[in-house]
Amino acid sequence: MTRFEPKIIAFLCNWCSYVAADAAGVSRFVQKPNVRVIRVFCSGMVDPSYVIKAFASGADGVLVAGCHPGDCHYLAGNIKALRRSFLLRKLLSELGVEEKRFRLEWIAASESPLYAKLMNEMIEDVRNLGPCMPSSQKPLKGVA
Amino acid sequence: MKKVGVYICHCGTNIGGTVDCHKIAEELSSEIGEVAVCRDYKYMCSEPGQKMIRDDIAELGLDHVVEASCSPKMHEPTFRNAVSAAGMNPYLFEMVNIREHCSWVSDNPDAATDKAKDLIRGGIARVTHHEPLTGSKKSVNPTALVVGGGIAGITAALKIAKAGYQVFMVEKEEIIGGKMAQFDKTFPTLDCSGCILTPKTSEVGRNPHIETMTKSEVIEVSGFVGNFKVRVLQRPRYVSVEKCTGCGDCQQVCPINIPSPFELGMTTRHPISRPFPQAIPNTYSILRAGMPPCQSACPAGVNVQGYMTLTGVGKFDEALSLVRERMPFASACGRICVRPCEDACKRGQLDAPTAICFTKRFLGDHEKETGLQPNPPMKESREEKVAVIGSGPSGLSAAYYLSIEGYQVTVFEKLPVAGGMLTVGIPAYRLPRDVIEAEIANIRDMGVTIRTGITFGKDLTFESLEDEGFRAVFLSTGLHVSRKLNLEGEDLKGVMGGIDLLRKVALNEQVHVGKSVIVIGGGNVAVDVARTALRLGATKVDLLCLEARHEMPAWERELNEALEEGVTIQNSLGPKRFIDRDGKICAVEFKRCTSVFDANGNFKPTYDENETVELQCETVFVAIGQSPENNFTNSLGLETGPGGTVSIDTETMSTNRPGVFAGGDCTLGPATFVQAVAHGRQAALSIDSYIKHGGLREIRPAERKVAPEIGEAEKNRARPIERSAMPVLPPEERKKSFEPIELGFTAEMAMTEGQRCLACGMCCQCGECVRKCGPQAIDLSETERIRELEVGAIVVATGIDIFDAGKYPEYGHGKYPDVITNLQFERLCNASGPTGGKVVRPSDGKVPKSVVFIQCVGSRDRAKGYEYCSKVCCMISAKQLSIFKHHNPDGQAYVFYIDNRAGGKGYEEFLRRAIEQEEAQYIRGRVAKVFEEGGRLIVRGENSLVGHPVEVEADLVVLATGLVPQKDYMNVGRAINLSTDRYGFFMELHPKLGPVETSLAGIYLAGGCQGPKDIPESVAQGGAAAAEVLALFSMGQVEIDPTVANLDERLCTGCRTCVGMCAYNAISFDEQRKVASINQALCQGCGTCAAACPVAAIEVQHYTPDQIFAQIEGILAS
Amino acid sequence: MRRTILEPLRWMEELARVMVIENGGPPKTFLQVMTKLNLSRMCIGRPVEELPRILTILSPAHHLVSAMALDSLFNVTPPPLAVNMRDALLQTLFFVRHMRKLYFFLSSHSNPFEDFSLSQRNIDQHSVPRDLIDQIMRHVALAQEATKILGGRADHPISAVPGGVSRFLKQPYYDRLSEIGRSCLSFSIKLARVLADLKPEELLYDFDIQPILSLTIPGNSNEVQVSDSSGELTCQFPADQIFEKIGFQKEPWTYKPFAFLKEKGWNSLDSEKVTSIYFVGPLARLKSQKEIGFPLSGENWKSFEDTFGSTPTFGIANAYRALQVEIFQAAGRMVDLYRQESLTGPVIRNIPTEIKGEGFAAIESPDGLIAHRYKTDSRGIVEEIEILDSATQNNALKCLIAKKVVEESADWNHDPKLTKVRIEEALLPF
Amino acid sequence: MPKKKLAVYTATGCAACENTILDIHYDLGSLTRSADIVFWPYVLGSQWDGLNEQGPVDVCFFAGAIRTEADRIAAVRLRSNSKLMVACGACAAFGGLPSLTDLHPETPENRPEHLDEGNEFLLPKLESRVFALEHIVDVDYFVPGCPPTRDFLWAAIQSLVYMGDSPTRISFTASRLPMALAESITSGIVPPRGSVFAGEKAVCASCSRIKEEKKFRGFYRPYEIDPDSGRCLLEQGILCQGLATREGCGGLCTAVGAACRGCFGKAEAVFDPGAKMVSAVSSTFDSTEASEIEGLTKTFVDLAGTFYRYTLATQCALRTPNAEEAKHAPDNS
Repeated sequence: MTRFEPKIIAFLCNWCSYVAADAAGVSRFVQKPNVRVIRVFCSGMVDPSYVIKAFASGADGVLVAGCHPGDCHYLAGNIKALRRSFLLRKLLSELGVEEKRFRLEWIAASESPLYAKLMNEMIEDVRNLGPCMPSSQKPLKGVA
Repeated sequence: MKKVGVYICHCGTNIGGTVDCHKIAEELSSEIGEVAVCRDYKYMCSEPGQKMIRDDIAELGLDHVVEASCSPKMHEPTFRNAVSAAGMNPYLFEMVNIREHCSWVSDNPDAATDKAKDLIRGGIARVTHHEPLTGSKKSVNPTALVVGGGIAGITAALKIAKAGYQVFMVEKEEIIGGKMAQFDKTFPTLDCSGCILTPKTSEVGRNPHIETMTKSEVIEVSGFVGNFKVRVLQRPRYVSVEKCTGCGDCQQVCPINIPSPFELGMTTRHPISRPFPQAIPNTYSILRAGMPPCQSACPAGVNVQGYMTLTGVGKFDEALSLVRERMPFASACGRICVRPCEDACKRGQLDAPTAICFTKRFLGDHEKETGLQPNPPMKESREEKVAVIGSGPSGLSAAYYLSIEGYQVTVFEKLPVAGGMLTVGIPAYRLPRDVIEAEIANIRDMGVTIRTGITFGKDLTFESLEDEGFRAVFLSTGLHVSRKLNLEGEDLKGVMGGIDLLRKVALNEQVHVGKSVIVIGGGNVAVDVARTALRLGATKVDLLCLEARHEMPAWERELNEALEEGVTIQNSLGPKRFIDRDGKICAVEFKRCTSVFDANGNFKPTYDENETVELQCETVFVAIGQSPENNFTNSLGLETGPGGTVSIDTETMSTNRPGVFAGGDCTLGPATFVQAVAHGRQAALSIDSYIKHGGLREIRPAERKVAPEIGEAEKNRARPIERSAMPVLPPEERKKSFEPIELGFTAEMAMTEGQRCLACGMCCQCGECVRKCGPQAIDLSETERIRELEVGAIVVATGIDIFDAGKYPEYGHGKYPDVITNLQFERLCNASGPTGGKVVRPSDGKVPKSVVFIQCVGSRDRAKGYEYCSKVCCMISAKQLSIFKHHNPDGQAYVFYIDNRAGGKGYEEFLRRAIEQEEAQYIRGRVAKVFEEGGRLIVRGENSLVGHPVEVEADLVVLATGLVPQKDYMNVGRAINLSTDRYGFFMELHPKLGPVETSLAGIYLAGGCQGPKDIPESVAQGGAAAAEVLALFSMGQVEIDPTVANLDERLCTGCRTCVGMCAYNAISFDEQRKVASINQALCQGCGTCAAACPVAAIEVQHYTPDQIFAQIEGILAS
Repeated sequence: MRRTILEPLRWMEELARVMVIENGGPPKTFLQVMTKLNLSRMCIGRPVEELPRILTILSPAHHLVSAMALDSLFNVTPPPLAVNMRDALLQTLFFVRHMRKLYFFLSSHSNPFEDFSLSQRNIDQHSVPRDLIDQIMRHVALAQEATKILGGRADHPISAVPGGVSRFLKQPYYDRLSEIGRSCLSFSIKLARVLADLKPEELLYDFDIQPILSLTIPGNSNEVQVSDSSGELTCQFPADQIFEKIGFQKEPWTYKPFAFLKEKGWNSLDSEKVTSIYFVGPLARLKSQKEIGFPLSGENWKSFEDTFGSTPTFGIANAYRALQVEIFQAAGRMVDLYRQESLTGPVIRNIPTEIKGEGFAAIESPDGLIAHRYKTDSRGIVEEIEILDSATQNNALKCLIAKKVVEESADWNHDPKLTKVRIEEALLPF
Repeated sequence: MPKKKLAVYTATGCAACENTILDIHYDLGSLTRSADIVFWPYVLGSQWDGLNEQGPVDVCFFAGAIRTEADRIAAVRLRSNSKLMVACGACAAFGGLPSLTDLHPETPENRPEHLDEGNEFLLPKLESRVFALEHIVDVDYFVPGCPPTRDFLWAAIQSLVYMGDSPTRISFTASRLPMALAESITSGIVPPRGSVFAGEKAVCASCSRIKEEKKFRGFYRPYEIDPDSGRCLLEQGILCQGLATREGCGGLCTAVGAACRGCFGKAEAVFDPGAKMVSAVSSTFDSTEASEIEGLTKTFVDLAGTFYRYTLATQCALRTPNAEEAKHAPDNS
């Protein structure tokens, strides 16, 4: 039996996290090949619809990464992402997407080791959860 | 179907070594219908690679291009240009990163190939949704704003102005020049800082293209590159730059001395002064911190600091005339005022407030002695007549100021004497009759007619006054009816209103007061009544009130005096009934009052009816408050408020009847004397304005108030003088008669009180300089104003601050006068500095033999939160020890350092010279402590090269304080929308490739606000910023990036969710059409609004949901 | 074995059909309800305050009973204005509901949609005045307008909230309401006169049915009364015990359970004498009522008595007559409640301060007694929900009626359509 | 012009949609001046075999969700007999309230136990989940709402049945309708397939409450406060879905002081109403502290049941059935 290989979509902020991901590449920090990066201008640009779309299209995990609070290239876009993350996570969990499948992280341009580490960590977390199939008729958690 | 060209780069083996590019290319061209051509190539970014794309676009007619190679951060512009060259819109291109995110981080070629294929599939899916985009163009306003007038700002401003463009320079301080103006010499050439700076500053002053705004701050920037709108707050200089000749006469007469900020507190200056003779603008200006708390606490707004200061230097007449500007009754006020000024006095936070009130009384007494009446100058006489009804404090004040304005004023008084409550409400032992009479005589002398014994409403009406030609009426009839308890027996013989007793006594009417007296009430009137009763022969006076002792409204001072005189006070009792014997009062029964106020603080007494007390008495005075004469106010036809008071507009004192103004107690209910005076003066101004301009309200911006808490600077200014005590009559003496109790200050006492003033407002606006100034250049009534500028580019050069050495208490700065900072040392060396250029010890003026320099104070210290190197301190210390050695060839310099950083042209050589030629001892190691022993300073540290502790005796210790962001960097950052690093230095666009640009187009940085810098670097950055500005101006137009938010008005519902999202104020709400509106020129494309929009009416072009969704689907399609 | 299916049935709000199985012997008749909403799964996990807006899909009256259950769950008493507004809405719902049934009934013999010829439907042709149907139609529309004013929406009202109602009425609405009220009242008087002439018993196929219990909450009491067919009270219990007293029998041929009185035990519907089943609704109320509050319906009551005896016997025509009586009562109450004084007050709602965790309410809705009971967690999230609707309670009766019609139409399989019409007409007033 | 033939049917749901059609009929005096209702079981008791005799139906208004096999058969049958199929009401258009059952924590039972023995009674089986009409058959038009407002239902009738030959016009409707639909009503052009008979903006556009910039410090359950009458409910802390819900009702619920629950479905350009509501509401939290934001988040209950109250079956991207699921009728074993 082949091991379950989760697919993770990572929305990375153009100014910090994407740079960190590039730098992780330059530094050859080996990562498991499960993450697919989508570049966005700002973590505040990531509409919760994108996250839901990713899960609905078969992603097993979604990561949104942006600049550390206070360092946002657009002053406070990341704070908006932070505000959304809690309510979004709540909605996702009500719809059967476990909390660990959606993460919001702050990764500065200089934190490429952290980027590689977080990616590998999240891949393992999601692998342990198994495939994400919210639209199938499996039992849901309590909704409240 | 769309035709997509896909190009996969091997990047040599960088990609090709891990990812099977060829296989992907083959698979994709067969799997995806839209893929018209899919090629892989060794180096796509090379010219043959780019040509391949260009040829395919031309030959195959591709609609879109996907390039899979390195990070778009690297080569996106390259490929965009390539497709552009072939005539394709560059936004129809998409770049997929399969190197940094894929080949370089994968160790499994199969997995990497799969991942790369997914990513490319995502790119293909996305690109088919791409639209061609072009940016819009906006013209640039070729006017620049330079914020900060230091050397960086000066350089930028001069360069831009030289190119012929208008420049506004905004400087927070009174002069331009910044920190460089404070330096003595510059390293490594040792040329005089002033000598190279002042030509530059005067060039700024002369240049017709530069407009300098000193004492100004940018408070808001809106708009976008090429089209900014800037609001600048200009604080008053008080001295006209145009008129001032710089003669310096003004500072001769200024009574105030404060530590000079420019000299870092090493000498003092007058508030009116200039930092140094060559300063630009080369005129004087006044340092004023704002309205001091004493003045802002005074309802009448008397310039307390002004007359205290003048009294302190013995200018009593000038002081008195300053009082009279807002308070006609100096003498009376000095006796009976409630003194809110003293409560607010900051000296009270140190020891005791200055005795403001007694000082004022002294001024009044002084006037009486000398016979001079320093009233404000009378204006030209006018014909208009004004009537004042009631001769109380507010009525007389109104008459006083109206008379000064030149009006013909008649005061009508119902009682046989003038003065209102001053005369008939306040016992003579507090306010002697002759004092009031003198003040009233003064008013009479000014031409005011006072007619007593005339009752308004009976002898006079509004109509009759109008008929007599009075243009305006000021109504200030006060409250003269004693409030009643409404209990049975209140009309018995022997029961009397408290205020009635006071009036009768004042008018010398016959009053019978028994031996035992009960006074009901807990206010000041009750206390006055009790004490008057004592003086009229009562032997036992009981004062009973509802309130507990601490709740009593009477002043503590008065209560204590009453107690001293023998009045007994019984609290928490309310009258239940009056008991009579033969129709005459004999006793009062009281019940226990359990609480006076309800939970909301409203007067709502509750009683315990069971607990009663009966008190025998012969006479009872009810002093529970006053009210206006009911029928009177009702009959006037004026609007009235609670308690029958006349309703007025509190700013203009006008009533609902045109031309009729009212003030004082009849509008306020029982209030204070000083409030009444304030009302009177305000009414006079309003009546003046009413007669001259038909009653338009004048808008006067209130002066900024000084912070109410005492600060370090103020504490340092305090002279160690105790508050003088007021000499008083002993209790047993005073209860016998109505002789005044307080005896008054002597001139010495008043002067010392004046000197106790902390000068919180800095300039006290006493007006001495105004009188002295020949060209009439000084205007103390100047106020802050806001100017709006329209500029195309902004250079932010707000500079740098010096680390506060007080954060290292172990070094003793502030504790030992001979521990100074290196900037203070600069002033010591400077010929125009406090010592005239002699390097001497601040403590005793002796020439120091041994000077110790301590490096890295506030730099490279993680523990204090300043991890960075301030870059200049090593060189400064080397320079300063060289100067020191030049002045004192026998002296010895020591330097405790961590590393010597001398990276700069000629720097290392200079440092070497300091060590070798000047024989400075460089000791590597941190200093642990500086302390005093036997009159000398000891610097204890460690020589880390030898590993031993070391102690050095020093005559002078110089701390090489680091450079830190300006204290107000947050305000500046917020006003201009700049982001900062964790210290507070403004962030540049790119630390290497964009050192003077910011993330906001059209806003540039120069100098220390971006990070610690020395002069050459600041100048270079100023020039660089100027070059950026000039490049922008010469373009004439700016292209707005097309990747901005776009609103579909058809879908927008006007819910306003997006409006608050935008950090750039690019979204506004169109009230007419009830939809949002996006200014694309301001939009930075962050997409927060698009994500938040609940109906998805906003899209960021090139990052639309369609495109992202397609990419997600493409990536996850396998 | 022969199965005959009569479907779909007219006027049934749930999809239903009649299946007759003949397997030798007398035909067996089943009234099948063919779907289920599964309300409890819809509601569990919802915030409890949302239930009035969800459960209104059962019928508008369930919105009101749900809001009342919330009043009890949140332990809050609505202000008089709110009580009156809810009552006004309820009375209007009575009017609309009953009128619509009369409209269906009367127009089933002509054409409800003017131009569509019914000639192809083989039923008795009776003459019902055309303008009468038009007027019923117009008054239903008027009353619907009133429900929209009072309830916020016409069919799924939203205005009742825990502790009161959600808004004050605006001034113009008061005038409009009293206009509507007066119009409805005068029409209901006219309708009574016309119907008396028409004699419903002559328009339809009427029959008696075996004695059956009826369940009501009379007046403003909080007691459930069970009366026998002669109107005698057989037992009585507090309303909030209703879920303990009533059981639900599920049968494999229908999705709808049968309500019965637990203490008497479930008898099969086949058995000759069914003792534990009961019915609710206008006729049940009329039977348990000794007096009619409103004089005009009292007059009507008199003619009712004259025709059918003091305690109305169970019959289809009587059920229609009961609708008519209640239309009167409702119209009278509407006029009463639509006055501005009744619908104004200082507050519209009292804000709850606690969550008791359990809420119950029962009211007489147009179709009969309905009751709700909820249990929630401490945050007011629904954990358990019990609903007694009139369709479940009348389910057994309806089955018996269907059975009776089939049995009595000896020739039913010659003309199953006629049988179907008879069944439809007989089920409509319940 | 020959009279159009009309069919009306309700699967699993309630009678409110049909009552709305009846209400239009009452309001107008008669519904059928230029059309014959040839099939309407609820009012006419129409027989299924009668449907075939009638020949093809021009427009079928189908209400109710697909919950049982019988519903599915009815949908398929009506589709094949009708030229135009209109999903009428939230149940048919989006699954409606019945689809909420699919949000329940329990595993859904396919058949209640007590029914197992009842095979001889041909009781239709329950589907594996609740479907909207479009999952089962092609749908030409949608009239959303629970129940649809009579204005928009009437607009659909005018547009599809009367084809510009309407006996009366409700001007309100025409003004709120998107241009394409308004034109089709007045000129008799068939509106584009897939059109939704409702507005194109969100409820906020027609809600009369005053809206200001949003900043949330706290949220209330609707029973916890008595909101000010003129101000936006959401701004007063009551979760209202009018933000992301298609307009057309005219702000019916918000006018009464009740928050919108989205019975008209998502606004046109929205991908998933829950995601958009989450985004719009949380973006305006007045806090930058993670712990505070988390605290605010805790004041929300039952997001899924609120945001997808009427639309779980079609608009919740994570819960919509795939084509496979919808294709298969329930197991007959």
